[in-house]
Amino acid sequence: MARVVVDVMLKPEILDPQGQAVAGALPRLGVSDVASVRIGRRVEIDFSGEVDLDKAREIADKLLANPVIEDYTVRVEQ
Amino acid sequence: MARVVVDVMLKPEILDPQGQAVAGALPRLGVSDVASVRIGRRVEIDFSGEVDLDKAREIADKLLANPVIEDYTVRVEQ
Amino acid sequence: MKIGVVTFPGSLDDGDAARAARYAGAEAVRLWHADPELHGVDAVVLPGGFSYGDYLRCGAIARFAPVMETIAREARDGLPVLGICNGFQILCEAHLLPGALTRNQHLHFRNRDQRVRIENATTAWTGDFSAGQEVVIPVKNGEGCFVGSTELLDELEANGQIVARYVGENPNGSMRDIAAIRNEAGNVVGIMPHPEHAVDLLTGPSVDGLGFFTSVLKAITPGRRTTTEEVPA
Amino acid sequence: MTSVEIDFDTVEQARRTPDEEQPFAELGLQPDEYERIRQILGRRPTQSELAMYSIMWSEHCSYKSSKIHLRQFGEKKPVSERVLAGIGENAGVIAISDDIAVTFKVESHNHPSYVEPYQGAATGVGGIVRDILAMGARPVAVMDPLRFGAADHPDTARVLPGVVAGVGGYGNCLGLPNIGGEVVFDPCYQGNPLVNALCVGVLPVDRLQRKEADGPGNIVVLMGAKTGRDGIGGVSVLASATFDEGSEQRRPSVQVGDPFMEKLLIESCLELYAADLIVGVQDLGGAGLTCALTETSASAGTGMKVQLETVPLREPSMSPHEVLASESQERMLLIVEPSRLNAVLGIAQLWGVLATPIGVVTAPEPGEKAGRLTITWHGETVVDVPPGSLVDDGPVYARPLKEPNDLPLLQADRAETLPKPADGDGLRALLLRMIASPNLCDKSWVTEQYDRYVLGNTVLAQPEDAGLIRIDENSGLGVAISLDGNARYARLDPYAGAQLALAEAYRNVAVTGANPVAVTNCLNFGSPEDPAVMWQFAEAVRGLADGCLELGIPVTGGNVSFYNQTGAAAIHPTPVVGVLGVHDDVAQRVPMGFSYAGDAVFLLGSTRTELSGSEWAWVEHNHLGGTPPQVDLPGERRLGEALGEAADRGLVRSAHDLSDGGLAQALVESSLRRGFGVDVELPAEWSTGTLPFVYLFSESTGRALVTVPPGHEMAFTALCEERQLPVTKLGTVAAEGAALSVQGQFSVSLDELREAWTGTLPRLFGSTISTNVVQED
Ligand SMILES: Nc1ncnc2c1ncn2[C@@H]1O[C@H](COP(=O)(O)OP(=O)(O)O)[C@@H](O)[C@H]1O
Ligand SMILES: [Mg+2]
Repeated sequence: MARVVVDVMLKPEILDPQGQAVAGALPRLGVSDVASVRIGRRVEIDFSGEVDLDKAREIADKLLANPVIEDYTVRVEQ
Repeated sequence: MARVVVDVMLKPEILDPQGQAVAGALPRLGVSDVASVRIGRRVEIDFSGEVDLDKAREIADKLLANPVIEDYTVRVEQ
Repeated sequence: MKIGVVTFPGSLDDGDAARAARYAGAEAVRLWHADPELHGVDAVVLPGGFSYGDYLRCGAIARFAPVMETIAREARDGLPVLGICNGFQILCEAHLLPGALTRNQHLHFRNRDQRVRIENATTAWTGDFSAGQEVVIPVKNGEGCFVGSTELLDELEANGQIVARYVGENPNGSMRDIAAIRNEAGNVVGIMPHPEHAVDLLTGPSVDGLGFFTSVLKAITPGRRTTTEEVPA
Repeated sequence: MTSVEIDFDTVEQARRTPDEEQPFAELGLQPDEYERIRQILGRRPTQSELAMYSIMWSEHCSYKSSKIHLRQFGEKKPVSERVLAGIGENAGVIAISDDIAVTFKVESHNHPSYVEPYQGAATGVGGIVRDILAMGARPVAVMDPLRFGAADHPDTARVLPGVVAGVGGYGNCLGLPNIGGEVVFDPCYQGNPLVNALCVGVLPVDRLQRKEADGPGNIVVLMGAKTGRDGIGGVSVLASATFDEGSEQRRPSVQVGDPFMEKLLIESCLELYAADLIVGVQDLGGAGLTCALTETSASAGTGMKVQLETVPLREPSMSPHEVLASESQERMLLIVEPSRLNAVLGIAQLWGVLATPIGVVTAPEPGEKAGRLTITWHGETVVDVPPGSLVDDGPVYARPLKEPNDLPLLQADRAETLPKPADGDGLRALLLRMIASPNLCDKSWVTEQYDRYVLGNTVLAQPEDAGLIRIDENSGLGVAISLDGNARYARLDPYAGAQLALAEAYRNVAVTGANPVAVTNCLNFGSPEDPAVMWQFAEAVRGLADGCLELGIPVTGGNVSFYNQTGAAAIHPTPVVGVLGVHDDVAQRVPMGFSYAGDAVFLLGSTRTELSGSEWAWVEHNHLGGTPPQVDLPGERRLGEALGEAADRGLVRSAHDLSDGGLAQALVESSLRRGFGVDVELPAEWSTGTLPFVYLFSESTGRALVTVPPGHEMAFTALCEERQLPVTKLGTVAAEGAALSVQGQFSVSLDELREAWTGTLPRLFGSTISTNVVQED
């Protein structure tokens, strides 16, 4: 079994209301030195046989991320 | 500026309907050798000064993850 | 009798909860998330909505509001607390109720009139029902799927902590069809469907929701919660 | 500051370098338009000014192609004392009692919703809500007329679920009940879905807000979200790449919405209004700050001095023209007296919303009629313009009009000649196919994703004919709204098509017992540069204006969306019309469903053989041709008045309007609503050959299906006859769980009907994940 991890994050120029909300809540936990929080998705894909990185890239591009607003990275997990 | 990444995933025993839905859509992309897909959150925390890993762990534990259903890992990004 | 209704930034059904409390004969008192004071209320409702946008996890941020600290303390002392939908999520996040509420299995927000069976009529909020009674109350949520370990679920069953279950189609995939649970003492109840939207036939599918609010009025001892400086003359 | 350090264009630089080439064409400006700008300014525009003119003079903001036609809404306006604000304001405002007013408007967000269905639809809702908020009103409900390509096309499986989730995601999170809308499928929308959104709000009459930036010395405050690079180029073809060839990063024209921020913005604005703390307010939507700054100052005849670098930015590297063009969501512009500034900032802070003074209102120079808008960026002047020149002096076109070449042939190809079923078995099978077809089937899969209960004032919502909300808990005063449009009718005859949309919305409001009083509209068309499209547009506007005059209800606002086409193929002309009615006591509302066995069932209005453009012709024969059903506005008026009086007198138990799918569809919907069967006998003159089919499926207008409790039949028929309203007794409501039976023809159990009616959308869209990229077939 082999795992591919796809990280999908909003492009840097796109508003991230989730991250903003978390950043806004930090002072109440006594945290004041955080400059920014961004929240995205982490997707773990377990292949039953060999890892197929090209396939994983296609899945990321077509299904997991919307390239209009999101960037993604695909990597094999060790 | 220094970045800490917190990955939050549902515990293995908790059902992940989103991951299942993605897995269910894969055959339409011609992918048949994926055993499972799990979807979680990736949180990027940028500290304005030094990275404070303990603080990050506390944020993860109290706010970013719900320990009843989720596991998390915290690491400094290179 | 005063029922407090908390407004967090992003609370939406707070006005409806206050209206339901009034219909039941109580005085509704609006509580503000940033104010730790409970202003002498006899019971508290955490209303539905999307507190703080529900962006991270539903209820995760609201749990840290100043008012929640007071509510958590008083709840341990017996203050009746009802969390509806988002309020239920907040109660779980604050560990005042066990388990967690997760994304609906079908991944959609769902709003429909739902048949629900009251399983436990001994809580502060369900005394006016009888166990086994079926009622119709709207559900409307995107993350209403209750989950917990098998041990937890067994324990909830054994202790009579399952307060209500969905009848017919389960609207969100909730384990063991759980629609509402209570804490061990029975003063804190979390419910996914919205009783405050079933208090008037003009605007709701039934008046079955009113029972939650009338129940609590019978369960509370007037004045018990007033702090010294607020004792009425 | 020495000029060496400046990497942005300034007025001074523009004076020094009059011949610098500017990318006006890339920004969508014509050479003569660019020349006009140079004339107005007496020099070349700066980069920021050019950006501002190009946006404000774009079709979307200037209405340059539609203006000369839209004037008819004013010229042919029926007299109404209710209208407190009309066309030209952010939204029309209608008094519904001595002290309460409502405001409503519908807008489009079509193109963004094709690119990113979720966010496109979500920000569409957010935008219209801010328009309503800007009038001083608390938003209280939303509606969403939607059009998609063929239901079984793979790209519809990408677009529809995203759009629906986006409408719900934003509206639900704002706490606004969704009380109605439309879901229509047609291949003409394949590459160009229509996402229209309506919002309705309520305000005390004396709290109506103005957008005028009055009072020199007053402070200009920007409130809400930080400004980012999102949406630049959303309105015009402005893309930062054309300014900055070096770092050619394509900026997205889709914005991401933050409904939580909008909710906070709503609450803080309402507190500001209640405390009477502001002089003026304007929402930021298309064209962002550019539009808000110029419209508020131009409408007051004042000027402004704005320090643009004080605008809180999400991305510090933004240049001034980007700040001015950004369409970041969830922002409002306030005009505040200096003595009130602290109070205003305090309220914003209470709700955790940013509020920043960015400038000051200025008086016109002595001898000048209007002030100037000057904008500086770190001390350098980057904009110095007469604001009126952006708002009012944009180009106006009388574009060529030409009836589409294919129209005569299309109209000659009538559906009335198509083969029709002539026996009961055939009718029964047809009925089951029709109610399962995508346009006629149950829409719960969509509408269950919307919160209808929040705020506790929803008296009627989908699938009822109109949404009805209670406005005043004490008196029971409420408003009903319906939005309708039939693009096939409009394709066959745009003048009649617009009137038919109006008639249907009017009827839908009337059947609930409400009194229709005002109209809004969203005109979705292809390219105005195509004379055939422009003709369709002109005809539709003329039809709507004439229709409103005849019905006595004014158009109070609306929106035009052009360029809805894929390549050379335009969508069918799609005028979507919204009618708002007043209900004096919502407790007297009339729902659509049968609810008592034994009630008499009546059909009001006349049935003719009208099948062209019908749902039957489309579903069974894939046919579109002929001329649409006859428009009878006086008949609609009589029907509305009769229903209103019958409701007041408590003579009717239910009423349901007839439209797509005709009588057959109405019978099924009224039966399934509460699970009561119905026994129908067709009138003798309609009982032979293919006539039963025609009676059941014709789409003649001006009709409604009504049930009357025993004992009221005489009073009811007398009331109709007094008004010369044709009334036909069809039969009686049968028992709960019984069947729908048409005597001598067929009978179908409610279970079988329900299965056919409810199965379609879950089957098509039940699987929840689809790809993100556009799917061709
Ligand atoms: N089809 C129409 N019918 C009537 N009024 C319209 C129509 N289209 C636009 N308007 C009016 O023109 C004005 C400007 O429209 P728009 O630019 O959409 O407003 P906003 O800037 O508030 O979004 C508004 O008052 C609007 O009501
Ligand atoms: Mg506006």
